[in-house]
Order: sequence, then C-alpha cells, then structure tokens
Amino acid sequence: MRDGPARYSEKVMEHFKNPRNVGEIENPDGVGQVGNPVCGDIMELYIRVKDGIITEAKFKTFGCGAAIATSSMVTEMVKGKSIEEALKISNRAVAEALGGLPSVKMHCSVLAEEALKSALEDYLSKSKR
Amino acid sequence: MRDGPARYSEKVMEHFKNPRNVGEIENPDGVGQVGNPVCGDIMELYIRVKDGIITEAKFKTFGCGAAIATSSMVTEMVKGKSIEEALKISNRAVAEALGGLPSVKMHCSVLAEEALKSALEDYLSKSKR
Amino acid sequence: MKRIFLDHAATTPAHPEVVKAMLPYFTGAFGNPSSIYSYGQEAKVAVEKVRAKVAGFIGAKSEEVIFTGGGTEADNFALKGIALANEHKGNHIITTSIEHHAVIETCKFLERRGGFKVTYLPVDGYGLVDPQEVKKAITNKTILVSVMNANNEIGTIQPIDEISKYVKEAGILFHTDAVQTVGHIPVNVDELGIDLLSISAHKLYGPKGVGALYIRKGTRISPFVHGGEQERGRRAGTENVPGIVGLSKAIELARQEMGEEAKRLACLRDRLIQGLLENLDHVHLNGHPFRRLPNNVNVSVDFVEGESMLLNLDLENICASTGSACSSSSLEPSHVLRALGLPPEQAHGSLRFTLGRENTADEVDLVVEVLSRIVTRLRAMSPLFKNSRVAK
Amino acid sequence: MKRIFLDHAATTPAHPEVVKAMLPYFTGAFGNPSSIYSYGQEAKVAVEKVRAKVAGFIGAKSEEVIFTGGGTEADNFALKGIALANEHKGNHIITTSIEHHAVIETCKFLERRGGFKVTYLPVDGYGLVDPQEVKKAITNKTILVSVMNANNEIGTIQPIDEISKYVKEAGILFHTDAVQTVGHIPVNVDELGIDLLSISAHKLYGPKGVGALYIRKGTRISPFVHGGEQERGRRAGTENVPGIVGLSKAIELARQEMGEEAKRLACLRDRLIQGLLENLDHVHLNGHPFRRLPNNVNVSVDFVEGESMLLNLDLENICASTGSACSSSSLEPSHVLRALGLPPEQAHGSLRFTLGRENTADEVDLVVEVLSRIVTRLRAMSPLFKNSRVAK
Ligand SMILES: Cc1ncc(COP(=O)(O)O)c(C=O)c1O
Ligand SMILES: Cc1ncc(COP(=O)(O)O)c(C=O)c1O
Repeated sequence: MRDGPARYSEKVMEHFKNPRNVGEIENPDGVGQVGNPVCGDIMELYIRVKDGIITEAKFKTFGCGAAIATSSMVTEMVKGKSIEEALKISNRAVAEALGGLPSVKMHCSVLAEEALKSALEDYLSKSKR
Repeated sequence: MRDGPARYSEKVMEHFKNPRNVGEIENPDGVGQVGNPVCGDIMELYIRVKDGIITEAKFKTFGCGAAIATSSMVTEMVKGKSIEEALKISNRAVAEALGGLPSVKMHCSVLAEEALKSALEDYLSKSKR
Repeated sequence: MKRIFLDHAATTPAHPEVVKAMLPYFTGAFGNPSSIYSYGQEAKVAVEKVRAKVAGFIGAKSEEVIFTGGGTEADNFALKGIALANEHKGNHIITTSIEHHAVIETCKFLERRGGFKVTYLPVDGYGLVDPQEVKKAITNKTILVSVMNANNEIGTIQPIDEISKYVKEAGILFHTDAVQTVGHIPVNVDELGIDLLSISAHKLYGPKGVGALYIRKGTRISPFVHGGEQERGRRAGTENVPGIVGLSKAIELARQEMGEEAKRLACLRDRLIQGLLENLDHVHLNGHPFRRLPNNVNVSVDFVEGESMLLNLDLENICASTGSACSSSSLEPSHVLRALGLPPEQAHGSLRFTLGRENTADEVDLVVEVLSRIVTRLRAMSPLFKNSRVAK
Repeated sequence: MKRIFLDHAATTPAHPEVVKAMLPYFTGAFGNPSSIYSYGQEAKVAVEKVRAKVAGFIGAKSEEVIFTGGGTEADNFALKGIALANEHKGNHIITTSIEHHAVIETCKFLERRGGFKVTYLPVDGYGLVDPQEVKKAITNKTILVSVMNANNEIGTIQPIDEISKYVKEAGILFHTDAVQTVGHIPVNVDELGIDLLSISAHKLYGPKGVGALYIRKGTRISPFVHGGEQERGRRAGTENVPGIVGLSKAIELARQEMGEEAKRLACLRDRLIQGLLENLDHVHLNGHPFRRLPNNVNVSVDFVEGESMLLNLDLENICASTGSACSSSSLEPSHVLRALGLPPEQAHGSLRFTLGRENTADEVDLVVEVLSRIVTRLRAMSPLFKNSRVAK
C-alpha cells in the first residue's frame, strides 16, 4: 500500500514509476495521436514495422497515472506482434495486463487501444500507398 | 452541580429535598386545589388563619421537582402574613425566592400562586358566611 | 457512592476498546478519504474495511451501508430520501404512533411541506403493531412503510418479519429504525425483510455523532446531505473516519458479546421488574411482558410524578428516565405511553430503566430498595395517594 | 522518509490537545445532554460552555451557534433552512460559481426540486466576486445571498464586508461558507455583516464530523434534520459531545496561535510560490497574489497533468492536491479553475499545496526541488511540451 494509492494496482504503479518505451521514433512507420487537452489526456504512439512485425513502439503521453501506465503497457504488448495480432489488442487486455484499472480510469485503456489502432491504421494507409 | 440537575437552582433542590409544611391541616380555614392529572401537576394547599393572619400552611403535591419546591416555598412565604399581604404573593415572587426557575417550569410557580389564591378565596368565602 | 447508570437507551459510554480503535485516526492516520495520495487512500481503505464489517453484521453487502452523522440523520435520510425519489409513484407513507421523534417529526415535515399523507398506526396495550393493520392501511399511493424494530421507551419488539410480508407483497419499500436493536439483539436485513435500516453508534457503546443507513441494493433514494461525492454520492461531507472506525469496533464487540450479554441483561431486567412489582403497590409494567428488549424496564408508579422520582434517584446517584411531561419542554407526556392508552397520571408516573454492560444484580436490588423508599416518601405528599386510600 | 503533508485545506490532524479534551467525554462523562439527571446535565453544561467559546470567537452570542455534523451539513442547513422558511418571500438565491460543492449541489437541488432560481455569479481571473455584480443580481425575489469567505482551492478571500453592504441594503439574508477561514484568519460576523456562517472542525485541527452554523438572532430558518428537541429544536440528534468539545478546543487553540501562525504560514507560502516560479518555467499562480489564505499555494504547471504529478509527489511522501479531472470521478476539471477562465490544459495541470502547523521552510524547499525533478521527467514524456518547444 505504501507505494501507491489503493486504487491503482502494483503493476500500474510499476509502469507509472518506470514507464517503458518513452519517446518518439524518428521517421516512424506509423503514428497515432488521440485524446485532447480538454479532457486531460493526450497520447502519441509511434511504431516501427519490419516484415509485417512491429519491432519497436514508443509513446508520449500527457495524462494521469493510468494514462501513462496504459501507454507504457500497450507499447510493451505490441512489440514482436504482427499487424493482425496487434489489431486484436483490446483495451480490456491492456487493463488486464496491468492487473486491472479503477472503473473511472478504464477510459485510459480505451485511449491506449485507440492510439494503437490509430498508429496501425496510419501504417496500413502508408504501406498501401 | 453534583447535587441536582443544572437547570434547578440550589434553593429549588434544597426545597425539593426537604420540603417544608408537607401534609394536611385538619379542619382548615381555607383549602385550595388546583391542577389536574392530565397536565401532571396537582397541588392542594391548606391554611389556618387567626385574627386575619395566616398562622399555618400545608400542602400536598403530585408533580415534578419544581412543583414540590414551589409548594414548599409558597407555604413558607405565606406564614405570618395577613390575607391581604398573602393575596399579593405572585408567582414571580415564589420563583425569585427559589433563586429562579427554568422557563419551562415557570408554570409550576403559577400553579403555586393559584393554589394559594384558591385557598385564600376559600377562606374569604367561608368567613363571609 | 458509585453512580448506577440505568439509562442505556438514551446513550452508552464508548467502550474503551472503541476509543482505542478510534485514536489513531484523529492524529496519525488523519487523511481525508477523498484524497488520492496514499495517505488519504489509507483512510479510505480503513473506512471500506469497516464498512464491510458493519454490513456483514446485519447480513448486508458493503455497498448497501452508508455512514451518517447519527441515528436521527439516518432516519431523516431514509424517509426524506425515499419520499423525494419516489413521489412520482405516490404520496402516502405508513408509520406508527410510537416511532422515535426522528421518524415522527420527519413524517410531519413531509406532511407539512412535501405534500405527503402519513398514516400513524395505533398499537395495542403492549405497544405492538398489528401486521393486519399495516396491510389494511396500504393504498396504491403508498410508497414507504416505516416501523421501528424495537421501541426506545417501552422496549417492545415489533413483528417486523410478519409486517414485511405484507409490505413486500404490495411492492412497497420498508424502513425500520433499528437504533435500539442493532448490537443488542440479532438483526438481519433479509430475515426481517427490510429495505432500509437505521443504526446509531452511541446506543451500542460506540461514539456519539455517527450512524449508518442500510439501503438495499437497487433502492432509489435521493441524497439528504448534498455536496461532495463521498459515500458514492449518497451522503456528502468529509467522512468522520474516527467515528466510523468506532462504530465498527462497537459492532465487532457486539458480535462477540451480544448473545451472552442479552441473556444476562434479560435476567437482570426480570429481576428488576419483579423487585419493583413485589416491593411496591400500584406499580404496572409498561410494554410487552416478553417481546421486549433484554435491557428495558418501564413501569408506571401510581400517585407520583416521574420527574420527582428521577430527581430523587439522581440524588442517590441513580440515572433513569421518564415519559412524564415534566421532563420535556412540550409539557405533554410521552407519545408512546399515550399511544398505549395509559391514563395521563400513569404516563406522568412512568420510569424507564435500561440496563447495560456494567450493571449488576446488586445494583438492581439497590435500585428497588432506593426507589421503594423514594416512592413512599413522595406518596406521603401526594394528594392522589390520599384520595386513593380514601376511595378504597 | 518523513511525510510532508501539504493538504491542510482537505483536512488537518486533530491537535493532541483537542484529542485530550475530547477523551473524557467518550467514556467518563458520556451522559446524554437531553437527560435530566445531573449526569446528563453535566454534558449539557459542557456543551453550553463550549458553545459560548465558539460563539465568542466569531463575535456571536451563544444562542446563535448550532452544532452540526460538519461543514457540509452546515451549508445544507443554511441554504435549505433559509429557502424553506422564506419561500413565501421569494424564490431567488444568489451565489458564486466557485463555491464548495456543499453549496453548489445544495443550490442545484433547490433548483431541481424546490422551485428556486439560483444565480451563479462569475469571478474575475483572480477568483474575486465583484460586489457590484452581487448588487445587480438582486431582484425582489431574492431571499438569500451565499458567498464563501475564502475559496478552498485557490485561497482567494472575498470582499465579504463590501458585498454584505449591498445585501443588507436590500434587506436580504447573507450566508458565508467560512470553513476555510475560521481558525485561520480573523472572522467576525458583525464586521463581515453576515447572517449565517458555516464552520467545520476538521479544517482547524479539530475532529472530523463536527461543525457549526452561526444563525443571527431573529433569522427565520427551518430545521434541516428533524427529530428531537436538541439545539433548541433547530438540529435534532443526540449531540456529539466529544466532537463539540473538540471543536471548541481547536478554536481555543486557534484564538491563541492564529495571529502568529498566519504570519508564519504566509512567509512559507510566499517562499513556496517564489521557489516554484523561479525553479520551473511555464508555471502560473492561480488565485489572487495577496488577497489569499495565508496557507494556500495553487499553481498550474504547463504540459503536465496534475494527477501524475500528485502520484509522483506521493511516491516521495509529499501530500498535495489537484484540480485535474483525473482526480475526480466526473472527469471534469475543477469548476473553480474553469470559473477563473483557465484553459483546460492548465486546469488539468494544477497543483494545490496548503500549509499547516507542522510545515517548515526546509520542507518547502524540498518540495520545490522534488517537484522540479518530477516536472522535468513528466515533461520529457509529454507531447504538449514537445509541441510547445517546436512552436517557439
Ligand atoms: C429508536 C431511536 N431512533 C433514533 C434515535 C436517534 O439517534 P441519534 O441519537 O443517534 O440521533 C434514537 C435515540 O435517540 C432512538 O432511540
Ligand atoms: C469551503 C468548504 N466548504 C465546505 C466544506 C465541507 O466541510 P466538511 O468536510 O466538514 O463537510 C469544505 C471542506 O470539505 C470546504 O473547504
């Protein structure tokens, strides 16, 4: 209990304290940006794709503890996955991987899913060109 | 404080604990009875009169602490007084002699005044006959 | 002389264990449960833990218990909250004529200002509500029935489960004021079949100024205290964390001790009743001979007035209570005793002794002895006593 | 690492002297003030003695102070009680857009269910209410004006005395929520010219779950909690005697220490504000530069969100608060910051530090240092910060 508010799981706090994959990718193969300042959460998600497999993922996030933790988690989850597999990652999966989220924070996992989808779509539309 | 509820003065408690003139007078010169069981107070006041002076006064009372104390006090106050003087004894005077009464208990002093008046009137109407 | 406290229905001392449990939350763990840092969340965790304990004790789920500022607030919340949330369904409430003022005055307020009609059911000579009367009183406008679990003056325990059958049949919400029962006799919301239940901590060796309202899941109720989001939006105001912890500790102790204690108290109660009836003439037991709280003794002593007995008892360090008008500012004797049909003199001559944890058989015997002396003395100055002797 | 508590506007620890003063009333002197035996009357005497103390502190008479179950209840009582007692005169209430939820939600309730119209006055960029605006808003239907003495989030102190002139001129009742001021800065009901004033004990080193409402003599007000005759019929429910004694002790301590302490806190406050503004770019002070509570610091830190700063501070044992949406279940940022006209990012990036009795200059310096580190780290992962650098 001493290392985080009761409502966040240890896993959330762990990712919040040591977020993985913070930063940007230069010339990424896909970028997603979701959220807006009005509602208090903005996520940017960058991916690098090689032979249909996501080899790298990074994020920048303005938002609460859950927003940062879900960003971190989703970038971890997506690495090594095919585009198809990545498209199947749901917000619930992200939340579950974090040991659950308080109900008022579930929207952060939705944002993470949307950021990922948006990056994947960006990649797909670019690769179609 | 330890010897009585805060709301009763020491004097009230003293008269309550050691009421003066409890009892009846046989063949009294005047009797007053006021109050009724519905409102929880009944006072009977007996007087003996000699040469226009009240020589003895006794009471019987069913009622609260204040009712008993005012009965006791009024019988004390009336002794040695002329009828005329006794008729002037007001409920306020009784309450004051007791060091004051809580406002919700002022009606007990009214009852005492009425009991006295009633006993005096009884005496006066008897002596006219 | 040691004080003999026989007014546990009015209030109880906080158990030393209760105070001990509360202490850390005043100064050390003083966080506000609404704060998101761990310090506040620790307070929140404490509150949620004890909420589960309080809920479990009455067979409820955690989320069905809302903490309040006392039993009176719980009653206000229940009645006003249900009335407001359900006025589109109807404007009729059924209660009894012997409820605590917290229920009666709230009902009167709803009549005066809320457009509600309230039926105040009569009781029989023992203070019992007839379930059939409840059934008969139900109309298609009835939205709530409120019948207290046990009466605070005469100790009569109502047939709540029987009443609830009729109330449930009609699909109506059922509230019970359990301020005098929780922690004293078993109370289970499902067995009683009730939807709302009021608790007050200071009646079960907990602190004053804390209570709880049980609200069955799914019950539509409007908040009574508006403001912040505390208690999931149902009761605003910074949680009284030490008080809530104290209530829970009191309940934990009751869970352990209530069974044995109720038996012990019932013995003392019967000893006191018997002692009074045997040692004094013209004394009547008020309330039900056996459907009564294990700690309640209520008698009427003919020819003497209650307050004067009380004061005399007080002078001998015995604390009791009376339904006499003289003890209230309204100058009316207890509405409960009047509802039993007691003649005014008997209502004015009532005395209530409510036993508790520290009382002993010796104390009970002493009270009988002391009261006999007091009554003899007061009767000697009572015009009613004289008349009664003349009449015989 | 020692905890640095900088959230005294949320709650304060009870002062050890307060706890000490309360203790006897839990177990020893536990009588019910409504009981007529001396034991209960002793509790009553204690309550009346401390009532005089509380009243004296705000320049009121004893009988003008009613004890409640907290600040929220006091606000509910004031607004609903006045509304109900005066609805024959009019149905309009004036308040501000930066009141505490206890006032705002109660007003919304009166609008929704009581047929009242409420004007929520705007404030300027510092959070100040313009007395002229109050004057303009008054109609012949206005029965009550409620403007808080000082705001709990941004610390801005309102010109209550100036406002009250217009309110009094119009013969209207004036309520002020003084939960954040009583015990911290001088508050006198006559100097402020107000008719009703809310107090909460746990904001001034008293216990949680106790408060008071000042009601100027002669003010018509309906009870909020119905039931027994306590508080001369104005607030039913067994008095929380220990809590009331605790509130009074807290006030006694404030009377002695407030003057010096306010000066000390104002120094710390200014040190913290200066430290933050000097050590961090893109930080703005929210609220008024000098018309503010001596213990309140509220800043917006651009490009980072409040909860994430709070959590990081918490990890370093520093307790603060934020107006960010993320800390509430409504997902809206603080209504107070929005009323100031702050853009949403700045509202989301707000931090409140409220100082108290135990805070030191060293702690303040440490907080500046720790927060600078945290902000640098969080900005490094913020897409807004990057964009801002690009934009320059
Ligand atoms: C039956 C009953 N209901 C309600 C109450 C009110 O509880 P509280 O004193 O906690 O306000 C009491 C006691 O006063 C009571 O006996
Ligand atoms: C300005 C203001 N009003 C009212 C309240 C409510 O007081 P309480 O927490 O005692 O219910 C608070 C604190 O929460 C406050 O800061």
